[in-house]
Formats: sequence, C-alpha cells, structure tokens
Amino acid sequence: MSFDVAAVRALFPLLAQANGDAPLHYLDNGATSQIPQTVLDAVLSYETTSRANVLRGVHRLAEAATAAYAEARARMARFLNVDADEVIFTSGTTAAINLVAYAYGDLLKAGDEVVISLLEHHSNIVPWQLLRDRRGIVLKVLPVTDDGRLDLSTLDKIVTKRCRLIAVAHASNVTGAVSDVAAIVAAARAVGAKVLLDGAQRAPHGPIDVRALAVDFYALSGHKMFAPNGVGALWGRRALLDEMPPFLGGGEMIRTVTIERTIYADVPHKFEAGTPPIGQAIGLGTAAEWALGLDWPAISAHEMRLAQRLLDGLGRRIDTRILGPSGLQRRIPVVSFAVNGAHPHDVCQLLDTRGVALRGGHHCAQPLMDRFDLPGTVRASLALYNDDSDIDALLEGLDDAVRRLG
Amino acid sequence: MSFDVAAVRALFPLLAQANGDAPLHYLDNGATSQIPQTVLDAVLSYETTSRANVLRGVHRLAEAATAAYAEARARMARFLNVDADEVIFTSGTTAAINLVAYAYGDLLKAGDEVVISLLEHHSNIVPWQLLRDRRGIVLKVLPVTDDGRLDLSTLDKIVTKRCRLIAVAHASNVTGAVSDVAAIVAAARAVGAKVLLDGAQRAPHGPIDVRALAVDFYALSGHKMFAPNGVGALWGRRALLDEMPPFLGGGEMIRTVTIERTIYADVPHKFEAGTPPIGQAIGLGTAAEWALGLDWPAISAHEMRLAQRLLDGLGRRIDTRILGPSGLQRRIPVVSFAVNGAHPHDVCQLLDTRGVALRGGHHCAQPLMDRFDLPGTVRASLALYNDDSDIDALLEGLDDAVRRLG
Amino acid sequence: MSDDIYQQAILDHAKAAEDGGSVETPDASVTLDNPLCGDRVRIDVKMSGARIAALAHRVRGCALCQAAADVIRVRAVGQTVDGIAATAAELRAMLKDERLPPAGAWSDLGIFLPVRRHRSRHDCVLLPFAALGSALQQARASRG
Amino acid sequence: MSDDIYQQAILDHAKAAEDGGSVETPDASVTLDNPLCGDRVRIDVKMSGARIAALAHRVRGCALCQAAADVIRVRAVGQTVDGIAATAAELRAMLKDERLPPAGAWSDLGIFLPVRRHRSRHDCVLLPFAALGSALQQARASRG
Ligand SMILES: Cc1ncc(COP(=O)(O)O)c(C=O)c1O
Ligand SMILES: Cc1ncc(COP(=O)(O)O)c(C=O)c1O
Repeated sequence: MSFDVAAVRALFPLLAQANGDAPLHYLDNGATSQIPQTVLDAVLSYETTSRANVLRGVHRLAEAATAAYAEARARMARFLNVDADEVIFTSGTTAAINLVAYAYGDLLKAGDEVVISLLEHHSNIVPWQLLRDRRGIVLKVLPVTDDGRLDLSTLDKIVTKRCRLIAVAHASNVTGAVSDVAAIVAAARAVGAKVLLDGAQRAPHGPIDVRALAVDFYALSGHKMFAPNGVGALWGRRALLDEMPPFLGGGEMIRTVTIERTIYADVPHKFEAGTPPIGQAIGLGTAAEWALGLDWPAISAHEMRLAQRLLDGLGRRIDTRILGPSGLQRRIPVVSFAVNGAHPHDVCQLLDTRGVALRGGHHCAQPLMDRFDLPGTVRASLALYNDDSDIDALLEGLDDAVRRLG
Repeated sequence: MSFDVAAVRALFPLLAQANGDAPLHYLDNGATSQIPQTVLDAVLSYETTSRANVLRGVHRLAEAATAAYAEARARMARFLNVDADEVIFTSGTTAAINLVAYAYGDLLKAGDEVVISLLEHHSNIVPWQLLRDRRGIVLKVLPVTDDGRLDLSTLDKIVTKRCRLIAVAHASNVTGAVSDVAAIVAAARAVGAKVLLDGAQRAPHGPIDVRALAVDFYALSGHKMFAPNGVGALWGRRALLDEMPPFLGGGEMIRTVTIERTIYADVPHKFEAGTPPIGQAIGLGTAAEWALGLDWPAISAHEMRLAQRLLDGLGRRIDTRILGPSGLQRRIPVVSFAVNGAHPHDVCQLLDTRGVALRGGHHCAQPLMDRFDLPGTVRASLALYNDDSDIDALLEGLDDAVRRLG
Repeated sequence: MSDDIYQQAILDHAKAAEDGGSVETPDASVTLDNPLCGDRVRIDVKMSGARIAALAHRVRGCALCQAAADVIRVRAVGQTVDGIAATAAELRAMLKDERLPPAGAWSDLGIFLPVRRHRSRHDCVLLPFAALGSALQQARASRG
Repeated sequence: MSDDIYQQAILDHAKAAEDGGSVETPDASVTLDNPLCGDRVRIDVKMSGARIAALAHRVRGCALCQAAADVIRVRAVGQTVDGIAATAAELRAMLKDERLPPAGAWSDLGIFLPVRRHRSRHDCVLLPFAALGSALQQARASRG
C-alpha cells in the first residue's frame, strides 16, 4: 500500500492523543471530520501574526490578512477546478444552499419548479420549502431506489419545462450513494434548468472537478473536510451570480451606499456581506491545499477497502440491514445500517464505551427514513485516517451491544 | 492606576510579539480587535480534544462539544444579562441584522416604517433597503448633529404610528458617539415599535445590561470583542423570536421534516440552521467570560484617559477637524478626524511605516461621510490594551505625515 | 463508562415495553416525537374523575424511552394529574439538577440516575412523561 | 518601509493635480468612485478623430490617485483610444504581475513601482485610467 495511514493519523492532534486507556475509533466523519495540525497552524498564524479585517485596510496587518484571504479563495478554486472569483465563502453548506434559495430563488416565478430528492439532507429540503411558501414555486421530489440511490427512472417525467433547478446531493450522507450527475445535468439541460450539487459529503474524499461535472452551483462545508467550523463555500457560474440579486446586505458587498440607493460590488463580494470568517477561510484554503497534495487514488483504495471490510462484517449478521448500496460502485465510505431490536441510539451509546464514535438517528434526512419506515439508522462515516482497527472495533462492539440489548 | 495595561498586553500574542524593530501600535480595533491567548486556547481545546458536531451525537466527543456549546451560550447570555435561550449564535453582526430584517421583516406590511439613522454602518442600512424593496416598507432616517451624534430633536416627528422598528447603532463606528437609548426606547414604546441596537462597537468595551436598556434586539460580532471571526450573536425577546418565522432552513432548526410540511424547533434553534460555528462560539463564550472578570470601571477610565490624550493632541492642530463629539461624555474611545490637504489613505499609509495601524476611508458609513461632505476620515479605535505610547506614536507620525504630504 | 446506563432493570423494563397494553375508548391519545432522534411515543389514557383509570402506550424508541414508558404503565394508574406533573418535574430535576430520585411509588425512576451524565439522552427518558402530560391535559380539556 | 511610495515625483504630480485644467464642450465626461476608499475621479475629454484633443480632470482622492490623474493630464493628449487601453493594461500588469513599466512617453508611470507591494493601493493608481477608458468609450459611442 502506498498510503501510510499511521503517518496520516499522526497529523491529526485529536487522533494522536487517543491512547490505549481511552482508545478512539472516530467514525462520525460525516457529521464533522477531525482537523490536521497544519490547518490549525494556518489559523493560529493568522490570529497571532496578521489578525486584521480584510479588503479595506492599508496597514501591514490588513494587507497580510487580505492577501491570505485572497490566497484561500484561490486554493478553494483549485480544489474545485473553478475560477477564484466564482467562489463565495459562506458559513457552511446550509448557508450556501440558502443563499441560492434566496438569491436564485428571487429569479423564479410562481409555478416554476425546483426538483430535489427524497434522500436530501434537511439543508437541501427546508430552504426550498421556505422558497415554495415565499414564491409559490412547485417542489418536486425524485424518488429513491431500494438500495438508497437516486431513482432516475422517471427523471424525464419529473423534470418538465417548468423546471428551473435540480438540487441534489453529490453524495448521500446516509446511504453513501454518489449521484449520477451526468444524467441529472443532461435532464436539466434539456429543459434549460440549472443544477446545484450539495457536496458536503463528497468534499472530504478529495478534490472535485466541478468544471467537468458541468453543474451550475456547488456547496460544501469546511468542518467536514478537515477545516474549521463556521466556514464553507459556494461556487456558482459567473453569469448566474451576476444575474442574481444580493442576499444579505452589509459592509464589503457594496460599491456605493446612499439612503436612497445602493450599488453592489462585483461577484464574489456581492454575496459576502459583513466581515467574512477570515481565519476560518484561511483554514479552509489550507485544508484544500493539503488535500490537493495527497495521493487520492491510493486514499480511495484505502477508504474503499475499509468500507468493504465493514460491509462484509455487517453482511454476516442476520439481524442487520444495510440502508444503501451493497457494493463499492459510485459510493463514498459512508455506511448506514439498522439492527433488529436494537435502537440506533442504544447501539451508539454502547459502542461509545469502547471508544467507537458513530452516529445514530435520522441524520437530518427524515424523508429518507420515512421512505424506509425507519426511526433512524446507525451510521459509520469514514475518512482517510481510519484503519482496520476502527472497523474491527465497530464490529466487535456491535456483537456485544446486540447481546446486551437483545 | 488599578489597571495594569502591560499585564493585559501580555495576554495577547500578536501584541506581545511586536518589538522595537517592528513596533506595533494597533489602533484599528473598531475593524477587528486582537485575540487573547485564553480565547485561542479554548478554541484549540475544542479542536484537539472534543471536536465533534453538536446536539445530535451520543458519543463522548459529541457530548463534550454539545456541553461546551451550551456553556458558550450561557456565558454570552451573562455578558448581555439575558436568558440563554434568547441568544442566537450567528456568523456576525451583519448576519444578525439580516436575520431580523428577513424574519421580523416578514411580519411587516407595505407602508410600515423602519427608522434607522444617517450614522449607521452599511450593515444596518442595506438590509433595510433590501427589505424596503422586498416588502414596500418605508425607510426613515434620523439625522445627525454637527458633532456626530444621533439628532433626536425630531424623533417624535420621525417615529410615527406606522413605525414598527427603530434600528440604530449603540455606538457609532465613526464618531464614537453612544446613542441615547432611553430616549429612543421611549419614542418606540409610545407607538408600539420595537428597538434593535447594533452593538458591534459597544461590545468591546465591557458587558452590557441589555435588560436594563429595555430594547428588543441586540446584535454583536465576536471578532471585535476579542473572539474569533465567523461568529456573532443576536439577542431577541423570546415572544418576538417565537412569533418570527424562520430565516434559513436546514438541519438543527427543525422538529420534523416531511416533504409537505416542516415543523420548526424552538428558539434559539429555530434560527440556527446548519452546523453552527462551534469552535468560534466557544471562543466567543470564553471572551465573554474573560470580559466579565475584568475591572471595567478601571478600564473605562484608562480608555477615556487615552481618548482625551488623543483628542487633546488633535485639538492642538489647526489643520485637523474631529468628526464626532469633542468630549468624553457618552462616547467610546473611537476618534475620527480629517486633515486638511492630506488624504486619509496617505496618512494611514505613512503612519503604517511607524507601526501605527489606523483605518482611513468611509468606514462603511458612506451616508455619514456625505452628511459631512468628506471622502473619508482617519480613524483611531482604541481597546483596553492600548497605552500612551500608541497615542504618542500616532500624534508624532501625523506631524511627520502632514509635513511630507503638505 | 457510559454503559452503566444499561443496567438490568432498565433492560427489563425496556423488554416489557414491547407490550404497551391497550385502552378501549380512551379519553385522550397523544403522540409525541423527539426531533433529534426520531423516537415516537403514543400514550392513551382513560380517566376516572381526576385520576387515571387506565393507560396504554406505543413506543418506537430506544431502551431508555421504552423503559420510561413501561415505568409509567406500571405506576401511573390511580395517580392524579397534579401528581404526574410533580413526578415529571422531579424526574427532570433528578436528571438536570442532580436532585434525588422521587420517593415512594415512583422511586424506581432511580434506575435512570446513570443517564444524568448523558445530556443527549435526557429527552429519551422524559419523552413518555411529556406525552403523558399532554394526554392528561387533552383529557381534561375534552371534559370541558 | 512602505513610505517609499511617497517619492518626490509622486508628491509633485499630486500637487500639480490640484489644477486639473478644463475642457470646453467635452465629448464625454465620466465620474468614477473607488468603493473601498471614497476616492472620486472625473475625466472630461474632447476628441479630434480617433485622438484625444483635450483633457481635464477633477480628483477627490489620495496622492496616488491625484498623481496618476496628473500623469494622464500631461501625457494623454494626442493619444488614441487603443493606445490608452494598452497603457492601462501595461500599468495594471506592472502593479499586479511584476511587469516592467511602459516604455516611451508613459515611462513616468514607473514612479508607481513602489505601490506594487501594497495591493490595497493598486486601485488608487488605476482609478483615473478606468475613468479615462470609460470617457473614451462614451465619446466613441456618442459619435455613433
Ligand atoms: C457599527 C457596526 N455595525 C456593524 C458592523 C458589521 O460587523 P461585521 O462585519 O462583523 O458583521 C460593524 C463593523 O464592521 C460596525 O462597526
Ligand atoms: C449532505 C449534506 N448536506 C448538507 C449538510 C449541512 O452542512 P452544514 O451543517 O455544515 O451546513 C450536511 C451535513 O450535516 C450534509 O451531510
């Protein structure tokens, strides 16, 4: 194996501190990933050597902060293979999707259609419901197959001429399924609709060629891709961003303000009202740059080997049902399952006593849970620093938990 | 003096690192303050010992993160003397005011009036212009006196029965004037209007008894009060927050989601869609707690003594005009001035060569600049860690700059 | 260690909760969800004056939620509306404010003491009491 | 040291900018603002065919902005629209991409070399050129 997982673990202080007495098998990366020292160092360097506000100051701290912030945007753009001035820093995926729902939503009329899916995270459902209530758009929903993928068999029926946007997860935070973006883009193009991808779960698994995906918007969160909380990014096509009205009003997003009339700044500043999360964006840029330097084919092989080990272990249990694809094709290493007679929270609580950090519940995807008539699932979400011992601890702990709860 | 400024400076790594070769006289605190080690430590402790998402996890990192996040809210509430469940974490003052403009704004009808003032920061102007364009409210503007204070002489005329909200700065980021909140609240109460205070500039100067101010909303930013970027707080009265519809949609702000219909969580969660800025909120809570432990009467005396030293020094110059109150009554230690024949940016640039960090420009308050027919001012904004040497370096540097530019 | 939550007493009650009983022609029936975990509890009550005459539940939830519902099934009949409210308050205080468990008939709520340290699970225990409280209010309201 | 920006040459041009001249019956007049600092430049031009026949400016701005406007006043008359566009591009490249200053008539733009290291001031130098560019476009458009 060309990928040295122990060396990677050593870069993450929280993982490095876990020891024999208090082992940690962190398998809740889908909720929040851990953060490497190099990202913390970048944030600390800002805080202790160039902390200042950006864009308007001429003193040396402000110049340094402004340059670092611009560099962070450039790095994020390289991570997504897009132009830097199409990258908007937000406070996270949720804020990014809401920005589109408000600002692109403002271009829609009653009767226009937005298509989401049944496997979306609430962050990609509720903003569209609010838009529906605000503007009378029609919200349509792609179904989900029995193995937890987008069901595209009726795509052509659901995506009509009235469709203005298809907004779906690039990868599901519950089933781990990666969406067939090409088919979705083709359907959208056929009717002149735009496509937004919620990339929150895809971003921790390596750089994304957004240009090749040929979508119109891409949203992600820093805290899931080894960067600080409180920052995320929205990429949008320049022409669309230019056309959209601003969303939040405030400093930094204006050209001139009089009480009567305000002229807005150019993209991306038009959508970055107020002091941005400077230190956090610098951290996100550093995380993006760090990720760009890694050997992703090797990491993917590693992640997929672990996912297979987990799927195999779960597959041997007759009381356990996997919610999602059973194989490794078009998936990220996120695995959800339900155990007969053992509630997800009880399973997670008992696993925690062995240092295995999982998530139990609806994973902010209640419509998907309803689709499968489940109150929730147990989810193991892997990152590059997980290893065999994490999977084995989960499987052993599960045996024990089921015995105790049974 | 009971206040030991050298001891306080030592708590701030960026200030402690400045030395004889590269002295730093940081007088741009109104833009962003510096951050003490104790706040950095709190953030780092989260990142390296309990980094996890909040609210929904049962594993020990999630329990620790959730508890720390709740404690941060409780601390912020103590800083403002309000109930913790009325404190909403936002990404900053701008986001907080926009939240009110969208969610409280949703309760307004065409023809309802919102009153702001001519000295507001763009963050407290543009959101209301956007609301005006969205809902047809009427935006009215309190004038400003020649010494840069809110001119309340026509308050009763401007605040009519149609007024639903008065939104003004608690303290001006340009003139340093502290608003006469009691008069504003009385005028609002007389017609049943609400009051929002933009506390961004007031917060760095000590805990605020919001209950005693008797306002309805209070907004502030972490990065100006010795905490990280990317976080701020909005306080609102419970009954109002309950009545307001949600603003952003996403995870954490819901009770149940179906595609047809979503039921929202209780306040404050209703207004905290998505993963919050957890580490940053913990930092803000720590900064609030740190501030609660300081001797503010002594600090105010120190800050005001420095402000007086600065006002005196500037007052001796015949080419310099102060934009704002000339005395120390009802002001924060923020001093703006214009120098005949020397553009603010040139002054700031030349002062930077002596390590004096100032801000020159319109300070995101263009309507105020227009009121005084100025392209901008030079602003010195002080914090508790400034000392005589900072003021003297400014005054000497100004002499020299004017000589060179003259 | 957090597995001290799963003492035999709790597991026994949880198992017993599989049969939540039934009430014919209940005076009130309330279903409550826990938004964070998807747990769902339904409580049916029949009153006799101010006292609970019969009670049944359906739980789709974790062992803690099931166990709390089962304790209710065992103990609630014959209690008054005010008595239930007081007990719910005592249970909350036991979890959140380090108070002692209720004395008397409800002393078996002491089995939930280890849950104290697990904030995220408090609501699992409290949900059935919240549903019961709502059901009692509904019953009172429907009598006018 | 960043005060190397304020070389005598720049200060002299800035001083000279106090008198921006005047153009009677200009073919175009454009006012531009720098949103970040409140600087404002007005440029009036009169054309003679494709060439600038006369030019005046009004600057409310910093020394850099004034100096750039003054260099324009001194050098722009007789230039073509394309020539001005090329010079503006060269100036931008000098500031942003470490290119050499323009050669020939416009070589005095080299006085702005020290501004390179101060990103936040680039726009101060570029604003008068942006205003001039717009004025030339307007003049061309108005001729149809
Ligand atoms: C008075 C005032 N209001 C609002 C703001 C905006 O704060 P932020 O940029 O942190 O959102 C500022 C600071 O820039 C300010 O000084
Ligand atoms: C698929 C998906 N979309 C959106 C989100 C929301 O991200 P955030 O909470 O960081 O805004 C998440 C994570 O919670 C997610 O997994």
